[in-house]
Amino acid sequence: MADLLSLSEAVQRFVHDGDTVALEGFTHLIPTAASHELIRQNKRDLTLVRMTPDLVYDLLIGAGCAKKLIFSWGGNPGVGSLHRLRDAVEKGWPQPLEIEEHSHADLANAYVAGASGLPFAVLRAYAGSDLPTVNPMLKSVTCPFTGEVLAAVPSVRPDVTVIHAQKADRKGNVLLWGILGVQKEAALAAKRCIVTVEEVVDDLNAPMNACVLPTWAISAVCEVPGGAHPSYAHGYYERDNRFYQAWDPIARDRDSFNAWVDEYVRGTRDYAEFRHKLAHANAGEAN
Amino acid sequence: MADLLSLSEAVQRFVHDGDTVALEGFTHLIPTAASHELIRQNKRDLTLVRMTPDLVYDLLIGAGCAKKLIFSWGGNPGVGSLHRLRDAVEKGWPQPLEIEEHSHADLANAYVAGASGLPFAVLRAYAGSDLPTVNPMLKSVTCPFTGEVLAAVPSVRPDVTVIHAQKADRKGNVLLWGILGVQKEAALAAKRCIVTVEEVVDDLNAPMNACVLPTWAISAVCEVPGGAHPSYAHGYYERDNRFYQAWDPIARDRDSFNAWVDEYVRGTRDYAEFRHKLAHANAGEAN
Amino acid sequence: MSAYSTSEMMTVAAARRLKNGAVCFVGIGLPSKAANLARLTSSPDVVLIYESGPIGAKPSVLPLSIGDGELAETADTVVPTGEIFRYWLQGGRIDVGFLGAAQVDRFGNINTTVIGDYHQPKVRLPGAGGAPEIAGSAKEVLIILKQSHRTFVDKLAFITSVGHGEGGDHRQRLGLPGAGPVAIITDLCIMEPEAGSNEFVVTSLHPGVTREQVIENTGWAIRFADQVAVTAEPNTTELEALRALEARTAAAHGQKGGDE
Amino acid sequence: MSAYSTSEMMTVAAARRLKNGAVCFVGIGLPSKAANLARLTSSPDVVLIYESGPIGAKPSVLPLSIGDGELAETADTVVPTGEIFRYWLQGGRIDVGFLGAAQVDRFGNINTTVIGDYHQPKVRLPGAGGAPEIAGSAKEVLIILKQSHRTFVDKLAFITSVGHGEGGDHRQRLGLPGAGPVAIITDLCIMEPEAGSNEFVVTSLHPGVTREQVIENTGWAIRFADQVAVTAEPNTTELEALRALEARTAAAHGQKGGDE
Repeated sequence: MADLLSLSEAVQRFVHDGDTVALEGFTHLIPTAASHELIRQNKRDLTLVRMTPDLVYDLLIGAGCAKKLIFSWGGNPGVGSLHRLRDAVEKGWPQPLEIEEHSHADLANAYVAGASGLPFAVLRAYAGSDLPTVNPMLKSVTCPFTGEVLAAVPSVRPDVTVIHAQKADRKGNVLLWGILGVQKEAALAAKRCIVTVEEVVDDLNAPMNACVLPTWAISAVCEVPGGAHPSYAHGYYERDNRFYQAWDPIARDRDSFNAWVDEYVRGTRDYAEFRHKLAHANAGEAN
Repeated sequence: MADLLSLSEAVQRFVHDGDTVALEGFTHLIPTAASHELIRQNKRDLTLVRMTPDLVYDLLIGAGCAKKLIFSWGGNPGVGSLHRLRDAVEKGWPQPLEIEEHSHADLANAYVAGASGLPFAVLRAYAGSDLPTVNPMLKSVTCPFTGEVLAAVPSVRPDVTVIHAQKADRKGNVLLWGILGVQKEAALAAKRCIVTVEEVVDDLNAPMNACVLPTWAISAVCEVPGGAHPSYAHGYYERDNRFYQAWDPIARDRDSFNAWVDEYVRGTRDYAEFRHKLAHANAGEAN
Repeated sequence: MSAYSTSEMMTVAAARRLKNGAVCFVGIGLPSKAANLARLTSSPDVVLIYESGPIGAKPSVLPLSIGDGELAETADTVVPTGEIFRYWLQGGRIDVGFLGAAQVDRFGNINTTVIGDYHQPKVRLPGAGGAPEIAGSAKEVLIILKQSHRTFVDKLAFITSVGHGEGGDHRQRLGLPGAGPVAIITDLCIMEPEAGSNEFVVTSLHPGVTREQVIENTGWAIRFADQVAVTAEPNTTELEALRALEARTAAAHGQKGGDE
Repeated sequence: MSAYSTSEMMTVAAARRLKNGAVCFVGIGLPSKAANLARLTSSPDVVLIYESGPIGAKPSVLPLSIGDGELAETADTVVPTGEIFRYWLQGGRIDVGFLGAAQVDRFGNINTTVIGDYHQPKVRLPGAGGAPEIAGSAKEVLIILKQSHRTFVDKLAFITSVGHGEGGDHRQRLGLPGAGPVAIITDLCIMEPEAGSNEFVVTSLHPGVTREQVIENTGWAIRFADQVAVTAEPNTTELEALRALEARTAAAHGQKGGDE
């Protein structure tokens, strides 16, 4: 059974320095609030897994929480580069970042294999690509029936997965809908799983075949309204496209990044206070 | 794009003698009407694939349509044996039936692999079981990362899959809900796919993450109300438990089976006439 | 205590083994009946998973098939059958696999495939179904079946689903993740694996059952634990819940369910 | 015909390559813009699949991300990302994979990973995303990108997604199921693989573009087909549909979308 906890307590209890952590959410329902809390609690030496590092990992990398990144597409979608990711890879700032690079199909399959309790996934991939020359974890297997050679990739089995969802009920059962990404697989592949949700309700009213994670399959549920900003939560709020654009100049420069994190993340007690401060700043800017 | 056809025309066009055919539906939405039509058209030498042969394959086997059966559990659920299946296996009547036997987990994975365009599936299975001693298609692979030995099974890739669903729209998009079994995977694993549906509607009104098969992924949609009897169609009609019990004495004896098939299947023009005749017989019995 | 049948004793004794909150992968028939009785009595939060796809099913009557509509309607969610086996069973999330059997041997291995030679069968049974992987991957396994010379056999014609294999640490040597069968519950007694050998020995006799009855109805030289308990009789709550469940089932389906 | 930009010409030319009814796996940016233009003009029944999960998306404005909410709302269904790659792409159900690129070579191989040495990068690009398997498994591939010396290079620093590999039948020898790239559409011209060598040669010049311009903006010794056509100018329907789409997008998002 999942405990209904504050995000602060959940991160304290379930994320440890050195853990392999997956914050998943494919464009939709990105668990940004959790990345802020990891920074506030100064978690170190994390191996970060995520198909699309996005702003959520640009933050963690720039704040010095990560020692390794496992990923498949690292950009600011619709805007350009992730400057903190590039600075870490190209210049080793604030510390060297080991990278292990896959394709989307590979990592999606690797999460499926992780959720399935398998040590590896089999897929048709990488023939003719240079990726296997720089990632020794991309191997092959031969079909014992046809002799075909297929790609074999290690499954993803994080110590902790964090996802954001729309709703939980009071027992801790979780419902998400819309773009589902690899969240369910990431949750089930992990040893421990924290789910932040927009709201806790009496009854999920889920369609019969909806994507529901039962309470006993997760560790903690935390009510964090707006916790997926600047991505979106279908049925709750839209993607804040302007924030993605605003991130570019903030993250481009080390000092402006540090100042932003000090002010908005380390300088706030929790995500509610962060949202308040950000709204205030945006209102001030609009004046 | 799927064609909206009569079931008779769809079977004529898409099922050929000697084909590997999967009629899927796990307890729910079993495509019985299609099996009747296969018998009416006297299809021969079929390799039948299905996790639970059930009454639908007891019929086809007894009627002499099958040369081989690939399956994982062959009983009359809640009642007992499938007598036509047993008679074919134990006594070779009406003709010898080659069997290839798997477990549910194996066949479910094999459909998933088939839908995924892979030649085989990997799963944790069969250690300590005698099944691999009688089924040479159960092999193993070694994980290139951990050295673990896992089961490898051939994917299922039927020439034709037939499933039954609740609804299609006029373009041929299909919606099913409730117990989903392996229908979607069976449909996508096949070269050709026929879907019988309870009704054709203007708008599916499907929830966002519902199980929908787009029209371009299937070959034909056939409106066959009641086509899953004696199994059920969630939202339309319940399982006819009494028919499952009534099947036992019918199928137990070769002559009574032949008489029943001659009367109710070969002796009817289509499934609508079959339903009419069956209802009539039941009403007569009740008098 | 009111009178009760040996079949009721078996179901009640099996239901008691399911801890509240346990995630249970349920076979149809006797396992489903016992698991639902547990849910309606001592273990309201037991989570029932059926291989057809329902997770957290709470049926008011016993299902006749493994995929009855009421399982879907009362579940927390219904997933594809492939997912049940892949993410939930193989993923290591099942606490208890609850199985029936046609035949069992002294190490809890199960035959549901064939009697006689596989290729020249005397009796062709339904086959494996979900049992081999439930037996392999559930954290522990409970087996429930009526005891007789024909069902408790010295040597299985066919091992469909492995229990403790050849006994001892054979199961671990096979690399199987789960602990294997931890109890066989019959209409006569409860058997549990002996430490070390993992051979099933009688640890509890149902009230009124003699050792001789058990010996007569077992196809191998059954042994008894040093301490053999007497199973507590079904109490009123258990019996009433079981009978009400069967009555509801009969009213809904025209048959009792769960005894096949 | 009204005046149009080279960028509009590129988008229109790309849109025309999508046959009505084709099932198209769409990358974000230029491919998404061209695919949606096709859907709004010549090919109303083109099926758009985005790697985030929507199947049959019909957005009224261009998505800024690969998983915008409108894609889900207008789709026939939305499936998990793993399923998109497994059942739909790898399953062989995609007619056209529509890709952008940071760099491309004469055989239609694509680099989206790195400029300079992988371990000491000059520029670190976003990486593979869905492209390698789209390039491998779609029945055919269209590539759209602006032409320049920096983007059409003689030798890629890194092959992220394979086109025709080293040319000739190399792709088949690699065991790849799809036909690979069948056209590169740029703001200057259309290139198609030459029979036999599978080297991309110019088969159509956009109106007003000279051979010299193409040569100057290509990092390899680009060749021209024996017959080089002139691309038909964007017609009014195409231009109006494109401009209306971009206007709707700007109004909705505060940015145009599709040019990054």
